[in-house]
Amino acid sequence: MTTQPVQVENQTGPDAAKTAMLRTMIRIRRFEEKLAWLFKRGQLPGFVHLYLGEEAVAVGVCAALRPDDRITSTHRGHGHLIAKGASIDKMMAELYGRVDGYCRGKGGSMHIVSFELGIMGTNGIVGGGIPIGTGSAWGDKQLGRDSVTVVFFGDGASNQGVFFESMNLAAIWNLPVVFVCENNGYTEWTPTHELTAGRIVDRGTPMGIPGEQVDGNDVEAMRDATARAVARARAGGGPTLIEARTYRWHGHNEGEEAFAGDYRPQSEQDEWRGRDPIAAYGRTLVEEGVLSQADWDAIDAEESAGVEAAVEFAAASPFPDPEEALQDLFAATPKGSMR
Amino acid sequence: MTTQPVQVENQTGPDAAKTAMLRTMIRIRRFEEKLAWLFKRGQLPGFVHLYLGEEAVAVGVCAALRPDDRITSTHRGHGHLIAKGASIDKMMAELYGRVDGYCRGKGGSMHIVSFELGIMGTNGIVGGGIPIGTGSAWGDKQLGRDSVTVVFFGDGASNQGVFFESMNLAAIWNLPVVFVCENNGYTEWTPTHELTAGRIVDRGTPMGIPGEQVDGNDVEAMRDATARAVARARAGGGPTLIEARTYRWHGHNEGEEAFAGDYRPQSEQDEWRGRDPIAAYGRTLVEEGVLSQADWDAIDAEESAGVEAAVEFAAASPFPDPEEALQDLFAATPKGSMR
Amino acid sequence: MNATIERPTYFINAMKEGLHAAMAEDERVVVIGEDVDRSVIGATRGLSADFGRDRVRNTPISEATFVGACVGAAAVGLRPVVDLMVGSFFYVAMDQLADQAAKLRYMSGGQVDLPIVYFAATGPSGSGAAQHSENLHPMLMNVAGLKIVMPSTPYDAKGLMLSAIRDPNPVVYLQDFVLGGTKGNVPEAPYAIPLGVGDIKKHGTDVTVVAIGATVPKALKVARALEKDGISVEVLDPRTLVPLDKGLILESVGRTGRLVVVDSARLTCSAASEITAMVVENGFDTLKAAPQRVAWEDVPVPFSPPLEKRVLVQEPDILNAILKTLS
Amino acid sequence: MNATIERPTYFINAMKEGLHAAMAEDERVVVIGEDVDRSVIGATRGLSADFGRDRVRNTPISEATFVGACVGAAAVGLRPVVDLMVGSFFYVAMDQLADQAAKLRYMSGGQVDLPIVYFAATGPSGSGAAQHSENLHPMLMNVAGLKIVMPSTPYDAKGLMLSAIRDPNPVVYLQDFVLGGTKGNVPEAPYAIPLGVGDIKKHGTDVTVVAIGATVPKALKVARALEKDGISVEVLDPRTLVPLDKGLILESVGRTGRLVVVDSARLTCSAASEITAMVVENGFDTLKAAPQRVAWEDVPVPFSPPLEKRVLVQEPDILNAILKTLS
Ligand SMILES: Cc1ncc(C[n+]2csc(CCOP(=O)(O)OP(=O)(O)O)c2C)c(N)n1
Ligand SMILES: Cc1ncc(C[n+]2csc(CCOP(=O)(O)OP(=O)(O)O)c2C)c(N)n1
Ligand SMILES: [Mg+2]
Ligand SMILES: [Mg+2]
Repeated sequence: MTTQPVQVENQTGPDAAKTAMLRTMIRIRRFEEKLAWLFKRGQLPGFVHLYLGEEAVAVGVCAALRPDDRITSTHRGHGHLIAKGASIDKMMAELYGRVDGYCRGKGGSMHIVSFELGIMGTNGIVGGGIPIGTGSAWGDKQLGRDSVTVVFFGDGASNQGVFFESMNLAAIWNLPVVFVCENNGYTEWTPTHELTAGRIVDRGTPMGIPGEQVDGNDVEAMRDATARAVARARAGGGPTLIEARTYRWHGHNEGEEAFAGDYRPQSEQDEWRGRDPIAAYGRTLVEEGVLSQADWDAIDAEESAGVEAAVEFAAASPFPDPEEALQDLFAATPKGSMR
Repeated sequence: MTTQPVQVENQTGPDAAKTAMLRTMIRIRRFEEKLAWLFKRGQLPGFVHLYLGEEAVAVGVCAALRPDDRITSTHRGHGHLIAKGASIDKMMAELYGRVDGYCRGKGGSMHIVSFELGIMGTNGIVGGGIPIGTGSAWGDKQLGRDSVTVVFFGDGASNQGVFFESMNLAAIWNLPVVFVCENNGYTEWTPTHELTAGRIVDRGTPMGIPGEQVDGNDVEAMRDATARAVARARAGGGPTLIEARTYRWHGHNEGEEAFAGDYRPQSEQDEWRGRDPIAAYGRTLVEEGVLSQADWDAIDAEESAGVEAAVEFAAASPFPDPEEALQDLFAATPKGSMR
Repeated sequence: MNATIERPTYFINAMKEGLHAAMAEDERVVVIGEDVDRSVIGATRGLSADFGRDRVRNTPISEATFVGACVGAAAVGLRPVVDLMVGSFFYVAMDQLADQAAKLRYMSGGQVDLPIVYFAATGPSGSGAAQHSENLHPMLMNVAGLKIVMPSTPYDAKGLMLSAIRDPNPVVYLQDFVLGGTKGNVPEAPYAIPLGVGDIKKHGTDVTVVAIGATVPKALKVARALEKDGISVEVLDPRTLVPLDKGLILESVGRTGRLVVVDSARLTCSAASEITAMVVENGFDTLKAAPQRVAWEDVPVPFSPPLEKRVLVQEPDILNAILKTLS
Repeated sequence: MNATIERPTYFINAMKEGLHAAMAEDERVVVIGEDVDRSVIGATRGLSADFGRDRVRNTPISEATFVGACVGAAAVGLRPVVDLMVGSFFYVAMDQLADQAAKLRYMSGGQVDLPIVYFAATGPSGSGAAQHSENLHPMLMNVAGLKIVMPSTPYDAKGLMLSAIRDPNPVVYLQDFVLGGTKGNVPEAPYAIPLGVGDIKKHGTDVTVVAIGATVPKALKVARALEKDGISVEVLDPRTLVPLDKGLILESVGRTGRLVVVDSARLTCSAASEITAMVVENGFDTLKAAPQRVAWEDVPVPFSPPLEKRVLVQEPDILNAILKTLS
């Protein structure tokens, strides 16, 4: 079973929310570390792109969202999903290709979807989710709801045409969408600045879309910037672009050592590891008296246990019946008219 | 036969160049008027998009180019081609679908190509030529030439993703390309501002691409802005974006009256017709003493005659043999190695 | 299946009637596309007067994005109908169409319905030249996850439009360009023609001609001419290519023993190839002669009228193919 | 046609050797693509060390633009080779590939050569899931104007790469993902295998199996197993799908009288459908039994291993199809 956030004793309101953010970051961290471990042992089919080091982005962003808000995600999407409330049991089962996974094993890491949680899908195509999230924002607005969609994408994706097209559409239709670019400094194995002209945060400026560069390793800064953008969007103020500066600790994909070689200076890696968003936030919360070191340790232990439980859950789940492969292509019958 | 620019008596240097620009604008004007006439009479197969009223853009831009510079063009491309030196005989023959056309009748209005003149093609896909022109700039640079490519496109095309992608590629590879957006205020029948967020000229700014807004009805302003951009590109300074503000006198396509209705205020149309780039420039040249009214009239008469001759040339040219339809798909044999 | 009512209606207006009915019965149906308010081809012309600018929205020229935006919008409950204007423009949006819209439901394990209709005028229009004459149904048939509708009569155009919009899946609705201005009887009241059900447009006993889109009227003309020579041609219009009414086709060929497939697309990997292969695989023993495909030459569509004519399907091509199966 | 030399070489390295030879013989050959310097799949790995960063260029993730840029670059004399990395990513660039690169020469009346090679690792790779497992050769075969190469052995991979780069036309070179790590003998010196010439990988007399890409080794395995049962299977690898060696296929079926076509693509409108239709149209009288197609189920490729297995072509599927033609 997934560990549900257990409240630190006597916490309420803002303190509980802070603890919850720390807990979610830890959950992502332990989940991803486990995936790395499993991948090395050949337990995970397909590709895996890990989010380690970038946890504060997803958690900060999703802390500013309501359950009925939505996200679209990327190939590096596990963190986004966990932050948006996904069950790590069902995620792990999906990554194992089992029938209890979110997509009954059809999707895998790059196509995890949970519509009921507002998770419109990770995506195997770089930039592929940007129009889709722009569209869910449009759909919600058109249907009279006040939900907001956050579109996550990387610095590499910021060079795909659909990013600009979607910003333009969001601007002219005044859509409730927040574009969150996770700039981790690399597009696969190439430094971003070799491929990407200028500052990404400025790319919406000509279209009148406000941009904000945020320290992506500072979970509260991410939450606050997102909260501003979401409030604006919900109030009918249109789209915002947030550029979160962060860094991935692991390779582009697990197993890249086979060919990628040294493409990031050790000093750079060390520097960013020194800026661990979880360690920093934990320390802050202890200093602020929000929780004790013992609380922090307990949370970590709980989350570690939760990840082990998720592995057990996944391993115990059967593979889908092969004939399921032929299902789900089309929804069966037209539902007829609304009235 | 195409009328070759006949020199006004005693003209040299700059004056001759000015007269040549006036002449080329007039040639485009008379050519396009003839097309409108022919289209109404059912003489032209397919679609026709006319350039009437926008002549100063193409002529100003191409006046700043060398013969070995290149252009990519659009669905509204006749003006660009004539300005780049295309024979109106061969153009008219192509529009008639005849064997003496530039593409032996295979291309038509939206696919006229003359590689030897550096005309990389008009294009039926809005935005389609933008990557191609970015690529010819790259090819020339890579092959050690100092040719520059001008990419023509409309305000509507500025919402296609390839525009942004191409600007980014041109910026990071520092390519000798000049992006010339012809903003005529309309994307088909919709005012540009309803579809296009912000100012187009600013769209390259975040990528470090300088932008300049120019009066597209002022041929010398267009020539000068282009000359600056071309000089910069040729010297290795990279891409520039020029936004030419202009207006099309005719419909989006000939025959639109059938469905388009009134979509442009009469006052707006009158205003822009009052700003006729040819009349204005002719007056200026007469005032400057570059030519006399009689010279101007003579040029106009020559060009009108040239267009009539082009129609005769086209009408006299035979249709291609139907079996030619099966040729030209692939070049025959590999040319083997370079050495 | 054909209307007996006397109400001659243009194909393009029949489409519009289907669209109008769908918008009237379900307010979640919205129409977007470039200049859909004025509508160069015509299927959406005037809809904004009845349903407002909020439900009939002009888009920027950003096909990839507005095709993809409909995936997100449909997932949250909207029922977008998208006018792509010209079939060739699907290329610009191919990832969002083939890799996102077509796959999201399947990849998600069936979590969501994606009721979207993508329509366009497709195929040659008379010197539209290479980039405005494409018919993409063969490639889209290979995608899986897109239903594909390609009607040949105004009657079918209306009924299939309503079904396409009511369908909970992404449907590509292809209006063969040259059919837009053809006329046929169309009942005024809304009616739905189910997707996946073909229609025999003319019964016959000697040879089955499966014809698609604009080739149907051509095939019918040839069939009627051959009647005088005592040759009885059955003309079968699948109407939807996905799902394909394989049963009807096999049943017909089972009766006639001869097959000609006429497609308005380049030959290689065409729907003609698919239907031919499907029939020989499943009905080989019923075939009395080699089946024949009639389709475009394998080149882009050229501009000049005599060249275009050489490349596209002409009535004599259909005639010769029929005669070949009978010789 | 096969090498007799003993020099076991990985498929992916054979591709690289072809690429290396082409770059060495013609300095206008340049390689671009995302991370081509490090090369996740491997065909371009290390080339920058020999030819410099100017001729081996990493691109931004802007497939439409860099695919299209090669059209302009080739038109002015460059010979670009483009690594699209994964076949599915062609969707993103489909307009520039199918509507520009494929058509420009034809539309211009043959004014220009466009020597471009677009290559990618394609097809399933083992739980790559829906958006990383596509094989686009069926749709690209329908386009006209693109040559399509899909080798099955390291020997062919090298020789066809050199020919593809020397060819004055846009060539799509598809490396079936799962073949990358297979080994075979490859001569060290450069050699070219002409486009449009198929290869009989195993001679046989009872049935012709036309197999494509990664299905060739599968078909060979089945063929060898059947040998023991006294069934003589001919395995024919077209190697290039455009141009297709129709003569060789028809000649083989003419001898065996039986046809199975195995394709690593969804069945509908696949190359298997095309080849089947082509054979029945031209060689109907030589057929002793219904031809059989073996291809993927018509769904996106699912992630979970047992689901993926269910959808893709397995050896028993090939075996059963062969037996069906013999029963
Ligand atoms: C259209 C497309 N092109 C290329 C790829 C291969 N690819 C996967 S992730 C990636 C890099 C993405 O970089 P970025 O957007 O910065 O995200 P990050 O991996 O750094 O989180 C690439 C090139 C892809 N999946 N889709
Ligand atoms: C990809 C694509 N989408 C749509 C069209 C249809 N179309 C042709 S011209 C045009 C408007 C172009 O507007 P703009 O770029 O401003 O050029 P203008 O016609 O004003 O010169 C449109 C939508 C097309 N040809 N290609
Ligand atoms: Mg990155
Ligand atoms: Mg315009």
